[in-house]
Amino acid sequence: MTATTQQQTGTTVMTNVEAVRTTLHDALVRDDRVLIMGEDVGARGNVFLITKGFLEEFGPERIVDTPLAEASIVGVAIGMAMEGLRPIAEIQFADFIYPAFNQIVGEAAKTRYRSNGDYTCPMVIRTPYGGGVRGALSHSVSIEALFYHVPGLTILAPSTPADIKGLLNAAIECPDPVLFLEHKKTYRSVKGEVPGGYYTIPIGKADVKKAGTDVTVVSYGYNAHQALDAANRLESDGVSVEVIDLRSIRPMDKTTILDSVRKTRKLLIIHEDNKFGGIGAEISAMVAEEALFDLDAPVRRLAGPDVPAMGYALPLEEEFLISTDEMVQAMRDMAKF
Amino acid sequence: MTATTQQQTGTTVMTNVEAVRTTLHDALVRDDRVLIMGEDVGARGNVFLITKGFLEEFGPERIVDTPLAEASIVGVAIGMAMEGLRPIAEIQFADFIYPAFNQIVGEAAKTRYRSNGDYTCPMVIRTPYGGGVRGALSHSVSIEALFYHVPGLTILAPSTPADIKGLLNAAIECPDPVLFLEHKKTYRSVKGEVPGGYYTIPIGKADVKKAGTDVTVVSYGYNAHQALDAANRLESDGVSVEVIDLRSIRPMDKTTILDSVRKTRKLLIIHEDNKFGGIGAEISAMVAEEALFDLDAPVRRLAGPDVPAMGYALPLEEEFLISTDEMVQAMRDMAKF
Amino acid sequence: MPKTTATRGRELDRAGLSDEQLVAMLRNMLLQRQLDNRGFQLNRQGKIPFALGSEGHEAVQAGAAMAFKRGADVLVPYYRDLGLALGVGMTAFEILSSLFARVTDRSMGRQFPNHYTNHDLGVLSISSIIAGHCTHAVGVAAAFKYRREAGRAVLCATGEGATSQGEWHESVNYAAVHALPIVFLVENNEWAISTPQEMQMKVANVADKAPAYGLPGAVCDGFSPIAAFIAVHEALERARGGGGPSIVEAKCYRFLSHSTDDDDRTYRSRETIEEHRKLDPVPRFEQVLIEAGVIDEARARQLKQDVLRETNDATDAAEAQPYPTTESLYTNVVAGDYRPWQEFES
Amino acid sequence: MPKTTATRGRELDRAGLSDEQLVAMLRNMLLQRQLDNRGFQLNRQGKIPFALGSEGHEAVQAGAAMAFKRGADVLVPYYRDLGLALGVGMTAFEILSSLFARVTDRSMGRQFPNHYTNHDLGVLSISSIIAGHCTHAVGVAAAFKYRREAGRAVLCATGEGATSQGEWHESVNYAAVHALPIVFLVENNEWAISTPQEMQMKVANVADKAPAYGLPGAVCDGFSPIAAFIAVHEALERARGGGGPSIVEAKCYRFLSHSTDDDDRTYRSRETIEEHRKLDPVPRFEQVLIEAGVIDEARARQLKQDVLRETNDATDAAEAQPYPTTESLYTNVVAGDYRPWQEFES
Ligand SMILES: Cc1ncc(C[n+]2csc(CCOP(=O)(O)OP(=O)(O)O)c2C)c(N)n1
Ligand SMILES: Cc1ncc(C[n+]2csc(CCOP(=O)(O)OP(=O)(O)O)c2C)c(N)n1
Ligand SMILES: [Mg+2]
Ligand SMILES: [Mg+2]
Repeated sequence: MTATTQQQTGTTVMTNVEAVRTTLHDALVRDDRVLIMGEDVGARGNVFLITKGFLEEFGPERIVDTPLAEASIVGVAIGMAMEGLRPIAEIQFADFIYPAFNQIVGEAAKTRYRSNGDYTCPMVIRTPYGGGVRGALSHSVSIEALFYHVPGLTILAPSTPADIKGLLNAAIECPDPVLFLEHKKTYRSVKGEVPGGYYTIPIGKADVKKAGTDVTVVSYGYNAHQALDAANRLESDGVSVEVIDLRSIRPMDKTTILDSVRKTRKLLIIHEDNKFGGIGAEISAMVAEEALFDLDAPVRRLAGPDVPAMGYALPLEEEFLISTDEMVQAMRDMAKF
Repeated sequence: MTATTQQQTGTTVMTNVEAVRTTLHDALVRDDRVLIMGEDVGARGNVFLITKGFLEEFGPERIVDTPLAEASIVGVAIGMAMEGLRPIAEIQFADFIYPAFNQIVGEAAKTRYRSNGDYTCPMVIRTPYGGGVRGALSHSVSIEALFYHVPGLTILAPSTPADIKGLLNAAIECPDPVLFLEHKKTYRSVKGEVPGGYYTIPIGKADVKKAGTDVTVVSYGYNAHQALDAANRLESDGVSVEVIDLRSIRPMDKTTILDSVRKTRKLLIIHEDNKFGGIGAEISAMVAEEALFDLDAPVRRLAGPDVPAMGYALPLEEEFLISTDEMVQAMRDMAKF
Repeated sequence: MPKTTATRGRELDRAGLSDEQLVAMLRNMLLQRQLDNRGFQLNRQGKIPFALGSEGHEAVQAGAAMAFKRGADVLVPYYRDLGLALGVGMTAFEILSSLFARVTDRSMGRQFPNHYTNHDLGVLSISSIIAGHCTHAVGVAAAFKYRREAGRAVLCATGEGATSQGEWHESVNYAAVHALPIVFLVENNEWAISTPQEMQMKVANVADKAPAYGLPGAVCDGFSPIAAFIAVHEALERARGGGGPSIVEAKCYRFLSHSTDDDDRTYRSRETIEEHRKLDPVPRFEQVLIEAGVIDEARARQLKQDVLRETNDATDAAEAQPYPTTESLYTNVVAGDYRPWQEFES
Repeated sequence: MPKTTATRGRELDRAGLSDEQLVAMLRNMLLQRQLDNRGFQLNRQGKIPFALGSEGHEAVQAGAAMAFKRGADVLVPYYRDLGLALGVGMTAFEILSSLFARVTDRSMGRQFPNHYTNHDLGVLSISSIIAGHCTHAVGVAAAFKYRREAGRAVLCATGEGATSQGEWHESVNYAAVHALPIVFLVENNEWAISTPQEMQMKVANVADKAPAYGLPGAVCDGFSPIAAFIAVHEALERARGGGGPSIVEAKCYRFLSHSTDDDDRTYRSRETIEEHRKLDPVPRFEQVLIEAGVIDEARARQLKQDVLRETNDATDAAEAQPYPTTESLYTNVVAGDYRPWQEFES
């Protein structure tokens, strides 16, 4: 974790879901331009209990239960942002962001550009994504590749509590729209130390979660944790894997990736999202443009299969997802190449 | 042009817009399950006059002027398709497809999959895209990269009248949803011979528009014509460029690209759409996976800049678009590498 | 015209329904209740990860399903429509196969439970995206009209929350402008997860939205299967006869939490639920039929045993089925073999 | 209370508007007409690739703009709102700068003409996506309420076609549920490009949609600036006073083709247009003011010369401006320097 503005007041161990919650809470306390809006964020405290108790503490003007209509959740937040507030809009599950696509891609991302800066759109859209929680076809998708092509948007997908805090703070500070992705499977399964006090992590900066010399692995979200496990397992076999957690999807960190690839000369990209046109494509293309002759092996992408989504039945979910064993195998193969 | 089912009855020279028009017309005559729906497709005959006269010939039941609401244009077409019709829905400009994103990505693309084939969704969504016609921010965008990541969708973007006819026929025959992209700038500026009679071109098959040995260029849409011009210009300089017109964006043709790259050992991808996360990324990544050691030069992408869209002012449009001169230069640089 | 059962008891406004139909409605309601219990029970036992109940919607669904013309109409349900699914011919075994995500599930274990599909019965496949299916329902109705298939109509169901969605608006408006044979049934259970109706809309009735589309709107008692039958029957008949679309709102209630993933104690009091429970449509309709002499107590007991046995059998049969194979993940993406990167003979 | 001009002529129901305000409305209308002509003329001359006119909307826009409180209210217009833009303070030079796509255009030559933005005046930046801006208008109104800024309201305009969009529905519903200070002004010109109102909705008036949201809806004569002023003024005052949102529909007409890219002869007869032309609000209002003695013929001629000169000067001044630089294409994507691939000191 690279903390920039950090007023250390000791650290606390918490889960990802707690990190989201406390960061939102502190933002509400810190800045009265901040408000939270979405379906069931009020009395229910969000379906993952992220905003539990907020309604009582901050009142219905700042914790806004909206009608069931995603385009307006994002669109109304855009108007608030254009008028100087700092709305944090929630899409209950990433799978339900499609009706808001026009507002995100057609409107929010272009507000500053189309008005040449006359208006800006400082807002955050938070949404839980990803599978491994038996969410079936429509509560499991990854959406980053549907948005990462869009100029004007920033997309963050941190995987640890400390990164969540630093990047969610950065997102709320950001003067432009940010899509903030939270991997559902990490919500309660991932725990970590979180520094006290206010800090931000620079948007666009990846984090080397483990240094290594034989293979570079670029990943994010829940996969980043698996990749780290896999890399640690391989240590004993004498295979040294460098694990990069992207954290930021747009913009992405060219320096960290190229430095690592030039050192290890091998690149494995891992993401849960479907392979064809996934963000691994851009990473690979960037490396093929900038460091082709530094590579000792073909760039490999270990990614979700090109089917619409994982099924509800356990075998379908397991087949869709990348297991840590598969990661170990891929890393070993790359190292041997 | 690779025509499969072809009953040659002589050829006719026509523009791209005429090719769309006659192919739609013949489909309406041939199959009474086919109908056309969209904004201003009736009396107005579509804003590019593609369906001019259709209302009089086929009546308002088959040429349906819809309310101004894109989600329902696509969504109603989905229902028709599920019930056995073959609707051809039009989105007036590609820039206005965003409100229908949920219906295309969340619904149409997943209909067959989520029901395990109990229901299918044989429909075509046609839309004009691309710039160079002074369409400014919101009548110029490329949208292929926002959709090409989506399993279950087919995306076609032919660039010549003969390819348009063959692929539009294939799209209408296709038992699954097809997004059919028509580059506005080619509508009247591109003319070509079109075989008579009914034929289809296989979906997923690229076309080598010009053979060459020094550099492979992969492109599509209006850019494909410019790339061909550029390649022809370079002939006299002794630079031999192979020009591949993708025609089909999803699925894409691995064989044609790899065969060519293995021969020329150099790959230049050209697209008008923004670079970061554009479809050039996947092409490059596929080649880096499958043919890395066949490459004698870094893969290069000549693509639109990563800004939201071209502006209305002429210098902004020109700056955004890739000129044929720039293509010549890039091809020459690649050949020299 | 209502006919009266000859035997003992109170006169019953049966809206032309035969004894057999009345009993079928009660049986549907009892089976819904039993299957709901089973889903939540299996979830508590850790046998299935998710269940969602129609408790409180039994009457409206049993009544509406009775108005559905099998072999002609098409049903476009939403995830809370267990009783509609059963009422048009789906079986307990299909429901359990879906709950267990077994190979006998029509979606091949892909979809969440309650995401019905049955082409043979005219039940359209639906996604989880609220109101997305309404446009499809309109498209089916448009196909009926296009092919001049008079006598067919579409029954499209949603909750009241769904009417806030833009796609609901576009659907109703399209159907109205094109005068299509469709009925929009809104099962108003007062809640959308934790969001009460008054935070969803400013009108007292969803049916109040109908005039904005130039359509008739009706409100019916969603705790009475006969009232629901009457309202939906009238609307479907109008649609089948070329009279165009309409909106039917059935006032009901959601007795359970939204799903097994929800805990409604965070947002509503036990007291209100208890108040509503007093009106529970299932025992109430049983009582109505007994009092009207359509059934006696013994027959009522028998029906309950029946649906319990049916549920048990379906549970055992479905649980005994295998999971879908891992290979099945890759099929039916599009027709034929599917790869985004195509290889050809070169 | 309407006051009467002391001089000659018919009594005028001026809705409390002063002579100065009445003349300002007429001037606005004349300037719209002049600027519209100029746009189409420049297009025919090949000097600009695109223009779109408000002809037929002059009155509603001049009247509505007069109800706007500068420095307090926010205007969220649509692309046909030349008269609203002018009426809240935008200049002919800004309009011409946009038509010519010059460096003095606030969007820096990025947007199509008629896609206004002026933060200083409270004119929100809009896109071309029909109804997309309505949700933003609601967000601005929500910000006013959030900050307890009583006395401020949002005026959000669309055509009648836009009301078919899901986002319009969601906007109006959100505003209604949250009781926000906003007025949805619908300029009903009977056409959406070639699509007539009856293929857009089944109701006779857009205002008939208001009760579906629990809101007041009003219809006004969009050919009378005073009628439009009265209706919009009342609605904005209600909103500013905490009375919540409402819908105002102004019946007007589109005299020209949709834009210079359209040819309306394909879908409507010359005769209907001629019929409507007889009611042309611009000469009509001029006549009204003359008859009421607010202005005389000489003053009317003077006003026309004024706006012609203003238009000519603005044309010359704007045309003389340079195009935006090619470098400007890359700015203001996000704050600061923007690259999707970031480079850091390593
Ligand atoms: C587009 C979309 N947004 C959000 C959700 C999450 N969600 C599932 S059910 C539900 C509430 C629906 O309420 P209502 O329409 O009243 O139906 P009910 O569950 O009460 O029967 C919500 C918000 C979803 N499935 N789809
Ligand atoms: C989402 C979207 N769909 C389609 C269009 C193309 N379009 C531009 S104006 C227009 C008609 C709008 O009609 P109306 O709302 O009545 O306004 P009017 O032009 O009549 O003033 C259409 C279809 C668009 N700009 N945006
Ligand atoms: Mg409900
Ligand atoms: Mg109009």
